[in-house]
Amino acid sequence: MTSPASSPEIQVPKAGSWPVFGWFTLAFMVFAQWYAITTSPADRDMGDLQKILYVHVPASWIMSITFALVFVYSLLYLWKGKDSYDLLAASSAEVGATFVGLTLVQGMIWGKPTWGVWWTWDARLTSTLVLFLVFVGYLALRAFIDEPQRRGQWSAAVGVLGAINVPIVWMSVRWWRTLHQMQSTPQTMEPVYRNGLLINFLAFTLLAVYLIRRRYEAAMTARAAELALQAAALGGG
Amino acid sequence: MTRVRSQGGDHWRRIRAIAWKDLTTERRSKAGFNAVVSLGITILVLFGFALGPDAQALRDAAPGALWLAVLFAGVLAFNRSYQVELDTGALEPLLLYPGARWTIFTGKLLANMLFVGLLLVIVVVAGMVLFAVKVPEAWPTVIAVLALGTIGLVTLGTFYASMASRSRAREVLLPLLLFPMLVPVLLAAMQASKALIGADLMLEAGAWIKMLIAYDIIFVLATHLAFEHVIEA
Amino acid sequence: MTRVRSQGGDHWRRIRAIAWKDLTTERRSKAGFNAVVSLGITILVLFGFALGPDAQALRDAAPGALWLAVLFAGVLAFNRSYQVELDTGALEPLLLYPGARWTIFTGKLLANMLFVGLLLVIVVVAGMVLFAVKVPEAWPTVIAVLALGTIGLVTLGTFYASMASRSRAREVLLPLLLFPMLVPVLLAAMQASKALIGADLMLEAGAWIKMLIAYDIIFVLATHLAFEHVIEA
Amino acid sequence: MTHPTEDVFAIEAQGIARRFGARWILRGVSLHVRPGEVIGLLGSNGCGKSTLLRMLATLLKPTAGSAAIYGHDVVKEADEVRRNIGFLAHTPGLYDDLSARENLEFAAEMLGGGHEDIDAVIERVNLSHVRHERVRGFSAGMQRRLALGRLMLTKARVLLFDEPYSNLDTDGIRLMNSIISEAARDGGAALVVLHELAPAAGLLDRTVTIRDGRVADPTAALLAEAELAGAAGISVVA
Amino acid sequence: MTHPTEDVFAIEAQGIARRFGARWILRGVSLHVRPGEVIGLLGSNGCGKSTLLRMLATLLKPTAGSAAIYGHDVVKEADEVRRNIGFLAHTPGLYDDLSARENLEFAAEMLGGGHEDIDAVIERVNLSHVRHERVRGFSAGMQRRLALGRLMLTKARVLLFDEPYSNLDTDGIRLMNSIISEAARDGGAALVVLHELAPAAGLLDRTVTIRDGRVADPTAALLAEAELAGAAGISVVA
Ligand code: HEM
Ligand SMILES: Nc1ncnc2c1ncn2[C@@H]1O[C@H](COP(=O)(O)OP(=O)(O)OP(=O)(O)O)[C@@H](O)[C@H]1O
Ligand SMILES: Nc1ncnc2c1ncn2[C@@H]1O[C@H](COP(=O)(O)OP(=O)(O)OP(=O)(O)O)[C@@H](O)[C@H]1O
Ligand SMILES: [Mg+2]
Ligand SMILES: [Mg+2]
Repeated sequence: MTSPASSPEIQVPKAGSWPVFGWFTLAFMVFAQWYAITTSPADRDMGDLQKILYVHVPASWIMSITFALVFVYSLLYLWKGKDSYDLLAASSAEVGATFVGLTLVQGMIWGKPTWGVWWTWDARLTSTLVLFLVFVGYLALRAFIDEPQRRGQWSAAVGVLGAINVPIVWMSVRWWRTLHQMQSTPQTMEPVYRNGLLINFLAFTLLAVYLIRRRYEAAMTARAAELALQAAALGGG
Repeated sequence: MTRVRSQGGDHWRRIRAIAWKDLTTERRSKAGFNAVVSLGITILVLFGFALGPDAQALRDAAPGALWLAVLFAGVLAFNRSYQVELDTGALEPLLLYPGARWTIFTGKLLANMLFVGLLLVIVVVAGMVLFAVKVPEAWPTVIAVLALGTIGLVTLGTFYASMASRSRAREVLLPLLLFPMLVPVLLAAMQASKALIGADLMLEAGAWIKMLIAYDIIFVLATHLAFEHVIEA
Repeated sequence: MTRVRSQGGDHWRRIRAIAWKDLTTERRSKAGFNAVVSLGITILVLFGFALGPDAQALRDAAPGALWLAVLFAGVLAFNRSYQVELDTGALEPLLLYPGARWTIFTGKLLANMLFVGLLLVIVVVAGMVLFAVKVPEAWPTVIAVLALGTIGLVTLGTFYASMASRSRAREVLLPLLLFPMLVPVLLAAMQASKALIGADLMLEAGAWIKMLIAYDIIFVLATHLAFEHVIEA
Repeated sequence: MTHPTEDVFAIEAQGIARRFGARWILRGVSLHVRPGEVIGLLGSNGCGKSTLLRMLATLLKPTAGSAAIYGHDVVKEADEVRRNIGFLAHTPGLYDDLSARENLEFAAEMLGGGHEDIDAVIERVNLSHVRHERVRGFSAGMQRRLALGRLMLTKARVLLFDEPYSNLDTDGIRLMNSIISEAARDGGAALVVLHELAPAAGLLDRTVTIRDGRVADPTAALLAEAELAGAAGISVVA
Repeated sequence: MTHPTEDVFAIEAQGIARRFGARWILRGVSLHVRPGEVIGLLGSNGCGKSTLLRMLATLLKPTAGSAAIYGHDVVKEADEVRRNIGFLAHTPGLYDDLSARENLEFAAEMLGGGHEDIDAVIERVNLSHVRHERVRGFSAGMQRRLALGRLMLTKARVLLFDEPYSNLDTDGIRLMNSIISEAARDGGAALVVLHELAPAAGLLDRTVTIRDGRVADPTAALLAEAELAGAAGISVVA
């Protein structure tokens, strides 16, 4: 039998010890949160509200990772054309969009009691929102295209261009803000908070890796099932 | 088929043919350009109503309103540029011509550049009248800013339209993909215009202009490289 | 063909069938609604950038920006509603069904009303967050104003789309026809919203609301009467 | 189906004419089709066959002349005409995002009829296996079959077909022919635009040829038919 | 036109397959067409004929299997394949707002050829009288003729036709047949999708029938042809 033109070989990824990894990640996250919350003193201005920091900042950190992943996998897909890269990029984007969404919501929940408004046109907030919208565009495109090959090619192009735009958005929004008056931004970190934050960075990174991996497994399994169908169709009567 | 071809000449021929065809069909569809221009001005007027009767507030918002009007009106042109291929199934024959595919993109880019450039000129003049903005002293720089902004807008718009127009939700998908990507270009163009109109520090405008140039170069290159993958799929 | 028909029942059946069909195709195109909502929010963000980072200026412009965002995003829905007939030449069979033509219009109107109504709710909530607008005390009246504005917008939009979508320049023509006609409804809705949000004199809002009601009644009736002529041509 | 009175023409066109811009496409076509008849409409590309059908179907207004379906004028009594005609155009005119069955359900609602016949119709046009699939992925012939199914729901008496055989396979052609002859048998009539007589062999009562915007005289029409048969290397079975 | 080496197939498909969503339309079609051959491609509605043509024309990528045009792989050497194939699809794919001549001029520019042949081609497809009119108002058959004219400009060797006779009148059918046989005579080849053999009588070297996503065995194909001829009430002239 000749090999398919688009995907020479599809390796059905095994769940392997990933579920164990998942449980470990969960346990580690609980520990990290507990550690961070108990070791940090109540903030001078914000009181215990400050504890949102430990979900908020790591969540925003995940955003950067996932955007980088979308960029890398999209390029790889355009170059090699392997389905797995497309699905990895898509999985990263989904996880990324979720975390950016979380960052936004947490930030707004945090902002209301701290700043008195849900939203302010601060540089960091605004650029986060714009990047979120770029992610939304990427996912909307995927939703609107049925043909897998076309979906892969197009979303890869959108993913690469979107990622190129990230630093430019960042810069432009900051200039836009700072050229006028500066809004009250969160004060810089004190060491007491730092350890709790670092350990949560690690926990969230593990979580992102886990989620992307499982999402990817699901997508690949679906793809592989289709290919099995192909084998049946070509081989049988 | 033994045919001696000069690669460069061939490319240029194709680019010209595409641009000519797009502009001709656009011109023939009578109301095309006039309608887009009228729409741009209509949007300006709507902004005028929305921002209330305060003259100073209007003047302050003018660069933003101008660019948004061009953006909203221009978006329509991009989809039209592929619509003409899709309405009658002409995209397939187009893809069947042998030769480099990026020339299709360049041709459409040129046509759209002319279209949106003209639109911009008219909307800007109308906007200056409506919002009582004076001709700034640094007007050559303002023109450069406008040109740079147009390049960024048209490049990304033409590129994304090549996908959006072939999807199920063309009208929605194009702005949805395009607008967030254009935030830097909009901000740069608006801020540069603002700085220049307000006879502000040239320094400030300078930084924005540099950014616009970088943005334009990056995206013109990236879209040309990516187009082949996109149009084929 | 001897068939005993209850006129009213038949009309309602047709209206329901059209509305169902429009909503179903819209829902099937998966992210259709989500995409339009995201676009509405994207437009709000663009307004945020255009009107500068100054919080007070933003708050003042909020009602205008909100209505414009709904308008720009909503316009896409209107054209889509006829696009579905035109893409596949389904309009001819539709016109060949015997019976009153205005039911086609009413059906599409209902579907669009639901679509734009939902869009409005979400965009308004997002806008209040982004532009730091507080929930006004007279919120029931604000909701009434929004509803009245939506009726006017959707009625005219659905009507004009029936012509625009069949012209070659559909994407451009619809807003071009629609926006100037909507100026009164937009002004009224914006002023009423502004007055109410600013906890302004109820009197002022009251006058605008009366005007909105008159506008809605006139246009719902007029479009229903005119539709038969428009769709036939 | 009720039987029509026999003294009225199913289709009657009197000097019907149509101009596009400055060009006259039809210059006065007169046509009389009796109930029970199946007429073939011939003519070279661009002679105005589709235009004639669209005028009879009330989709296009004549520039001059008049036409009536069972005595109802196509301009003045358009609604009554629409109750009586079924039109199968070049394009199928289906909703891509509805399934085959949903498309017919919609048609039934718009026609004010029930949903009982739908499954039978789908069975008849041989689309049962894809009844719940969206029309978007249907091939050209499958779409034409579904459009034919919609036509069957209308219970129209006068059927207008614009090149009905294109895209259809042998089985589809057979189906099309049986539907046309059933309609005629029940006191209806059919006007069928075609370029080749072969698929409609044995079906047509007579043919009408359009040439230079008018109905060509019968001898010319006969010659055209002979030429047609000769060109394709076939012999028409009478 | 240069003469190809005779030891390479004009069209060679090896177990080519295509899936849409989860449905397999073609399950492995193998096809060998020698230079000089004209092949008819038969099959019922929705069996995947258009899909096969689109894959050969590089417009659609095969899900599995491979195909080559004069030895050039349709996926890996797409550009070389495009130099060699001409494809006449269901839809004409013309620009409505350009005139007939302008449409061909555009095609000539895109092909890198001169404008000398254009008038001759327009003459040949019998559109001289409307050469400067916009395509928007053209009838279905006129548009198909113009698309055929564009195909003639390409000087392609392998021609793919998807139901070429639909919408064409007798004269058009004759023109189409002469173009197909000329192409084959000059060492090219043609693959013609059709539902009726009549218009192509005397033209085809052999037919291939697709059934259940595969090439049906020759006996089945013969039966299909007989059935086809029988159903339409015609006798095929050998
Ligand atoms: C919608 C609202 C918000 C969004 C979108 C948002 C977004 C972000 C992002 C993207 C980062 C990471 C930046 C980086 O890596 O340099 C961040 C960091 C941070 N955010 Fe927020 N944020 C929001 C609201 C808030 C609020 C209300 C507070 C506290 C009052 C806050 C406090 C912080 C702190 C302390 C950091 C980390 C410290 C730093 O890097 O300077 N954020 N936020
Ligand atoms: N883009 C698509 N998406 C999903 N399904 C498709 C698509 N294109 C074709 N199909 C399916 O593939 C099958 C074959 O379609 P194709 O157009 O090749 O048929 P065909 O043999 O040309 O039929 P016809 O004689 O009716 O033109 C059909 O069942 C159709 O539903
Ligand atoms: N909307 C229109 N605008 C301008 N001209 C038109 C329009 N519709 C049709 N025509 C012209 O009318 C003539 C007849 O067109 P029509 O479609 O009726 O031809 P036809 O007999 O059906 O041809 P075919 O066999 O090719 O389908 C053509 O010359 C065409 O150019
Ligand atoms: Mg016709
Ligand atoms: Mg086909």
